[in-house]
Amino acid sequence: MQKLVDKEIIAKQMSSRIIRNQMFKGLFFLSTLFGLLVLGVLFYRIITQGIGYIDLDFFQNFASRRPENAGIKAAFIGTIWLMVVVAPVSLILGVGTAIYLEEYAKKNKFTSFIKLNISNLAGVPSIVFGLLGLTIFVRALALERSVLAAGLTMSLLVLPVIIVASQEAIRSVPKELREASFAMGATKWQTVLKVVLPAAIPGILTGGILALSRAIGETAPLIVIGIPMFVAFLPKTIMDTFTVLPMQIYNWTSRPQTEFQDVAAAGILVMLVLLILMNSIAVFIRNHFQKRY
Amino acid sequence: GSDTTKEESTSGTTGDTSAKLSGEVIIDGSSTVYPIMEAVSEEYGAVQPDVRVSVGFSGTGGGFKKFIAGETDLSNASRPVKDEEKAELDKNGIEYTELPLAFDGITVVVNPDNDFVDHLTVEELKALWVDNGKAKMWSDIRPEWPKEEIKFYSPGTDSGTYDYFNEVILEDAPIVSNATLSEDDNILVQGVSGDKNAIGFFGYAYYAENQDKLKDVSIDNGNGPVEPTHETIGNGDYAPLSRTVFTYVSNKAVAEKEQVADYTKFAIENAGKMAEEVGYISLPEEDYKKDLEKLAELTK
Amino acid sequence: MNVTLLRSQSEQDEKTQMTHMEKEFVYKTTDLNLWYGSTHALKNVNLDLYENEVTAIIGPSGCGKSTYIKTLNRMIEMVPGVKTSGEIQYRGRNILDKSYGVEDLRTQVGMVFQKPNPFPKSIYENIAYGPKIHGIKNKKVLDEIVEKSLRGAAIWDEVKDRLKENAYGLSGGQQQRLCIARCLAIEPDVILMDEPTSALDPISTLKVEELIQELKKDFSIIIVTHNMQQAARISDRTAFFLSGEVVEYRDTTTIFSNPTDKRTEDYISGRFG
Amino acid sequence: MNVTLLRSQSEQDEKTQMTHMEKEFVYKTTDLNLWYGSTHALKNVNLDLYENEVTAIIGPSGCGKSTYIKTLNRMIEMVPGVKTSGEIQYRGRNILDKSYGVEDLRTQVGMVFQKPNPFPKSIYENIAYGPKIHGIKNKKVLDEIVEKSLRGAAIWDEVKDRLKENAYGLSGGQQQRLCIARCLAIEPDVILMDEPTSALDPISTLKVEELIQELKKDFSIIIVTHNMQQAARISDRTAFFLSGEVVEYRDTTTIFSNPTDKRTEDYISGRFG
Amino acid sequence: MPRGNQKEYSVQQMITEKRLKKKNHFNFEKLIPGLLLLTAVLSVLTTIGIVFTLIFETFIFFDRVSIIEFFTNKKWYPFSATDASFGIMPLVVGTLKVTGIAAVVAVPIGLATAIYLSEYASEKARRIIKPILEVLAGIPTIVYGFFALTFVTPILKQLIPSLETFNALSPGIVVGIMITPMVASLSEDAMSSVPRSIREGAFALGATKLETTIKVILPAAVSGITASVVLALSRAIGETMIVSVAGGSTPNASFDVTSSIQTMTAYIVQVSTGDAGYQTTIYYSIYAVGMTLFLFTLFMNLFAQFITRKFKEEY
Ligand SMILES: Nc1ncnc2c1ncn2[C@@H]1O[C@H](COP(=O)(O)OP(=O)(O)OP(=O)(O)O)[C@@H](O)[C@H]1O
Ligand SMILES: Nc1ncnc2c1ncn2[C@@H]1O[C@H](COP(=O)(O)OP(=O)(O)OP(=O)(O)O)[C@@H](O)[C@H]1O
Ligand SMILES: [Mg+2]
Ligand SMILES: [Mg+2]
Ligand SMILES: O=P([O-])([O-])[O-]
Repeated sequence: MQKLVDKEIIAKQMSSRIIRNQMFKGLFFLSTLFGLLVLGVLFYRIITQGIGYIDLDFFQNFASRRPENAGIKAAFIGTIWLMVVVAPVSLILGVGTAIYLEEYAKKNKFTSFIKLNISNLAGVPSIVFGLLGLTIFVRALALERSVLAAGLTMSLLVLPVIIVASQEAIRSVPKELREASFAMGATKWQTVLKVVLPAAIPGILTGGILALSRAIGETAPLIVIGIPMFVAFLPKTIMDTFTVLPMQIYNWTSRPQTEFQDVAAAGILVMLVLLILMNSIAVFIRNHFQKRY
Repeated sequence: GSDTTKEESTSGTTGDTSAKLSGEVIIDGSSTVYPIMEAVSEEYGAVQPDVRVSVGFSGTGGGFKKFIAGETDLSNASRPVKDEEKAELDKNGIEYTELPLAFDGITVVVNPDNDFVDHLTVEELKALWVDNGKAKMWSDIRPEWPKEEIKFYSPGTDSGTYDYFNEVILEDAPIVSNATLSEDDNILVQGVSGDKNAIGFFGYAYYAENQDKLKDVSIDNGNGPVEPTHETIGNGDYAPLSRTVFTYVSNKAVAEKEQVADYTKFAIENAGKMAEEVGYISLPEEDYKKDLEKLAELTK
Repeated sequence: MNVTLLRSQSEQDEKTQMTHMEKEFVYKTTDLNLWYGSTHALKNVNLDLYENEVTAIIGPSGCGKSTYIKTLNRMIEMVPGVKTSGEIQYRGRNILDKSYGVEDLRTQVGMVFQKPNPFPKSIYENIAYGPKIHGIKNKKVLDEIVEKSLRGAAIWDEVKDRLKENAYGLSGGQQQRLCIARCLAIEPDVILMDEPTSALDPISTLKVEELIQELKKDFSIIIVTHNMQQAARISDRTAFFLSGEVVEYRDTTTIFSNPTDKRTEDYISGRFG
Repeated sequence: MNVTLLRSQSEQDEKTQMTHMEKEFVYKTTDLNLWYGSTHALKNVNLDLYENEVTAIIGPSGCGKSTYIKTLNRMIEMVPGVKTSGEIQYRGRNILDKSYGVEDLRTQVGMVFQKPNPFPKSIYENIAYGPKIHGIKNKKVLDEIVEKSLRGAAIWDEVKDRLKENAYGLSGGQQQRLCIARCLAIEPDVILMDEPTSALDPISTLKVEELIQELKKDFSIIIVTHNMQQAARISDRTAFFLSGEVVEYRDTTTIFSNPTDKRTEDYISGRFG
Repeated sequence: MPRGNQKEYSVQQMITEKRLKKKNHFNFEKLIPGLLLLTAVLSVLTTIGIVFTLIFETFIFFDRVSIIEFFTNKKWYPFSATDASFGIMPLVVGTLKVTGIAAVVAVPIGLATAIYLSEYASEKARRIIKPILEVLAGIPTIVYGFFALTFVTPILKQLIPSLETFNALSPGIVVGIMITPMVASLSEDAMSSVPRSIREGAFALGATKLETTIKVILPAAVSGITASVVLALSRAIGETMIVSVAGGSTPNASFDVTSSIQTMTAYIVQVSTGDAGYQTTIYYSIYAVGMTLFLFTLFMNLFAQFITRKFKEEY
């Protein structure tokens, strides 16, 4: 057989190819480090600036004109209230939609329209959701600046995230499990409820937590809705006024006293810890409950 | 934090707090007035813990919009109510009372590295800030100043602060079109302190807290340059940029809601002290007395 | 050539039918055709399956074995765009009739799949799943059913102390017997098996084969297999499929020792496939 | 029992070696052990593979066939947690030595996988990929290589008019031959094949088998297969693996007609697997 | 039934009984698909809600300001009582500048990170690094805003003395940092889902990891990667707080990145926090700008969809 490939040349070039591979590996690694580095710098700055204000009082006090008395009680509890509305609303709607699309929907124009629509919603700027919330929930439905109004707005905002994550989770439940259930004479809904959902729960929860952490970090839509800054009480029902962490932080950063910048850093720190906590839970769920089929 | 401050400040309250009140007090409006009202509300919480006070941040006009709609009990304003707003209020049958709370001096500042500007006349201010369709050089204002482009930083055109500046300096002429406008005065502080050719203006408190990063400019209103200080703002020497900030209270709310009446009374009694604490200048005692009398009329 | 084949086959059918006079049919398939979109996957299949027997279906990859067995419990409906014609009578009623409730059918006809597919639940819950969805809630009855089914699938001794553990902790062979047990829990009439041992090691395979022999006393079993030796070992009757057609259908000893059709012979002797 | 086996096997080896005196070894495997974590997947494997022959590796599922063949081009390294001991000499150098560059090794030793795995590129680009990464840029040379490789894999006539089309448009059998062609393009010395026909229909299988016979003139071929008939049809020499051990290794005719080991006989006659 | 074994009960019998009982009951299950469809339709309603919210006010706006002026006038200066001009161009340019810079930061770094994680890193490293990077995506944007203004801008000023305090560069870079994890994470998913067998095919030919990645994996994952980039960029377009804080508020249509800008989103925030009187032209203008923003991201997303469909991986 006549040879077209010169093995000697190949051998000669081999070492330079391997070196190039190593160089790029280093480059890729540095890029990965860059993100971690930025995160590190951000944390360092915030911690050094804000740690001095973190104590028990910080969590027990309402906002104050005096930096040393300022606390995040209202904002922190308000954020929890917001989650209490956003989590069930967005999960029910999101998972319901995902189940419909993955298990029930026929492959037709309408279904693909819904899908297209969802991925478009995922890209709509949060501030536009703010305008929607202001017009529909705050004004038209007269929910005012309540936990409910803000919660519904945020739910719609994060809905696409949950839908997509849930679809992914539902889709990754092997077909074999569904077949096994159907082969036992189970109906579709029984199969979905008893087999598919339990198996998809880790993925759904992970998506849900990530969506929730987006919801509690958003400021712009709440500014547009116009929720108040100073609230010296805790909401008792979802119809009450409230404030949330990012709003409180935003307010502190705009105060003239430089000490408030540090208070803001303390608030940011609390917020970040909360976020990391939520992300860790998501990662934990992902790593430990994800079933291997 | 410490708790001692709370106890000492509650001493300023009056006798009828014996009744335990509850319900809501909804306040919105000027971001300038916000720190005063926040402080008042904070103190009030110690006296009447069951009254639920919320203070918003929507700006003077934004506050009036909600006030007109009857959504709020008190509306903070860093300028007097405008005629159009009055008309709307009348149309909706909302009667209100204007209560002056404190003085604020709009302070004109430049970068500390700027060694040539020490005072400006009102005319020069106008020449600086009114748009003439061109980029402006310092030398356009006074020929001996350097030929470098000026950078402008101003509160948002919808803010009470801007409105007031507009009223006394711009007189409705458009502001220079390349001005950086921000609702967040700290962003303006950052802007001026980071830019050698910057000039800006905002509430006195922001200057007072950032004196190391900014240089204030004395204003000559015909009687020689006056530097904005606690005294000159309080006694009116710092003209024309010293102004009064207000809150507007709904008469109906005062009459019908005991907690609103009580809160308003508390606010007037404590406004001066609180204003000083957050960087404003209190009004003369008699002004607060007048406020209290007006209020007493309403609750009769 | 097809025609002759069909004739000779039906003659043969008559003969086998005679020798098995005492046995009833569970399934009678008449002129079954099936299309995946435009792929004609089953062509004029006529096949009658007997009660309390093991019927093996063999044939090379892609010949339609899985397709046929999936039609028997209408699992095939899950594939979009499938069309059928002809009739499949199960115990005298045409299951391809839309009025036949699939859930009803599948309560009678269990299925075991190629890859073990336990639910990601405990061993107990895996078995109890079927009875539960069919409304049996009584804890004591469920306990009994679980034990009986696991015993029936010859896996009770291995798992009785770990019923609450996740089924994925079991080995592949155990998982497959668990799946068989799961299927037994609703006491079906027929059990369909699609290459139930192809993912298992030789020892597990042996166990499952023994189990199948055991089960045919109580159930009618239809098994698809790639492995001719397996068909020879465990089945009473064998159908050889090729390109969607039934080439030959006979009792197992005859078909392996003395195939009528040239293609069957070629396949069995390993000349292709 | 194991000891006797090993002895008899090595005696046998000597014999076969004599009859093939003129042939050289491509691979000499000495005392190869391999662990996946704690799973001992290959146990003391000693196996010498000959040049310009087809060596078949057979055995039941999980016996370590794939593991062994993947060690021959160190593809096994992609599995995390793999440990090896022993030696594999390829053309006299130990490839398990870290200093042996894998890229070098794989330039010499091509591989064809169980499932056809063309790149999602055009047919042309699939073939040209190997030469390109090895530095051959000349368009004319590449064209020549592509044609030669496709001809070599007996697929040129079927694809010559659609070289720019995506490889995924081909049928499974064509894809597999394309993968063989891709492998030929870098003119390897050895070609490893892991069940290359198990995903193919009978006709495609036949084509690939013919092709393998053709290729052994120029290449040394090592093929893993599940299908004993296939091993018998196409290989010169066969190794039978069981639970990670080489039970018997002999020339193909002998092993199928006259196996020495009881287990080989059982497997070949279909008593298990 | 001809079953030999003796038993005290028959499961089939029980099942049949339960079944008969159930038949007499109202069948709740029939409602399920409808209910689920309802939730699915809600997302459509949301879009309709957005469009309606925006469209009415936008119409009123265009009643006062001609649509031609809106798109052709090169000056955005709404606050003048006497001489307002509403040309969206400067806001669009501001948005594009920030998005462009963000892309320059996020696409290479994000892709390189994705490549490292999917092709080079060990499973363990990937499991640790990926969630940490996701924290980066979850940080409230207001925090990033001040990071840009008080950390990145001063550093950049040292490098570029002519840089203004408010500029496009700093928020652009920080928006880029914010969306990097999104690009990295989604691209990593796309690359990881390229089957192992295809990678093996390349390695078996003696390709290095780099060659396999660049010539096989990237092309195979191109649609997923493009979609991730487009999605991340539409996030950048919609980003609000970072640009509000660090970008300034002077709309200008020049492509100079060192000077102060205003983006569409920043304008909406500026007006929302201000007190644009109800029913003033300025008030309606935020809806017109919001509509433009919505259409912008809509087209981006449609484009992403198109790309994904067009280059749908087939393996
Ligand atoms: N979902 C499907 N869509 C289209 N064609 C299909 C589908 N499933 C199977 N086919 C085709 O139908 C024919 C029969 O497939 P089937 O799965 O029944 O074969 P099989 O005999 O079970 O093969 P194997 O032994 O590989 O499981 C094949 O040609 C196959 O390609
Ligand atoms: N990645 C892995 N991790 C752990 N164990 C493995 C891994 N791959 C294979 N094994 C185990 O190693 C043994 C040999 O596997 P191998 O894939 O080599 O078998 P095989 O003979 O090729 O089987 P088949 O015919 O099914 O392909 C099996 O017991 C298998 O379970
Ligand atoms: Mg099959
Ligand atoms: Mg294998
Ligand atoms: O918030 P303002 O006081 O500037 O209206």
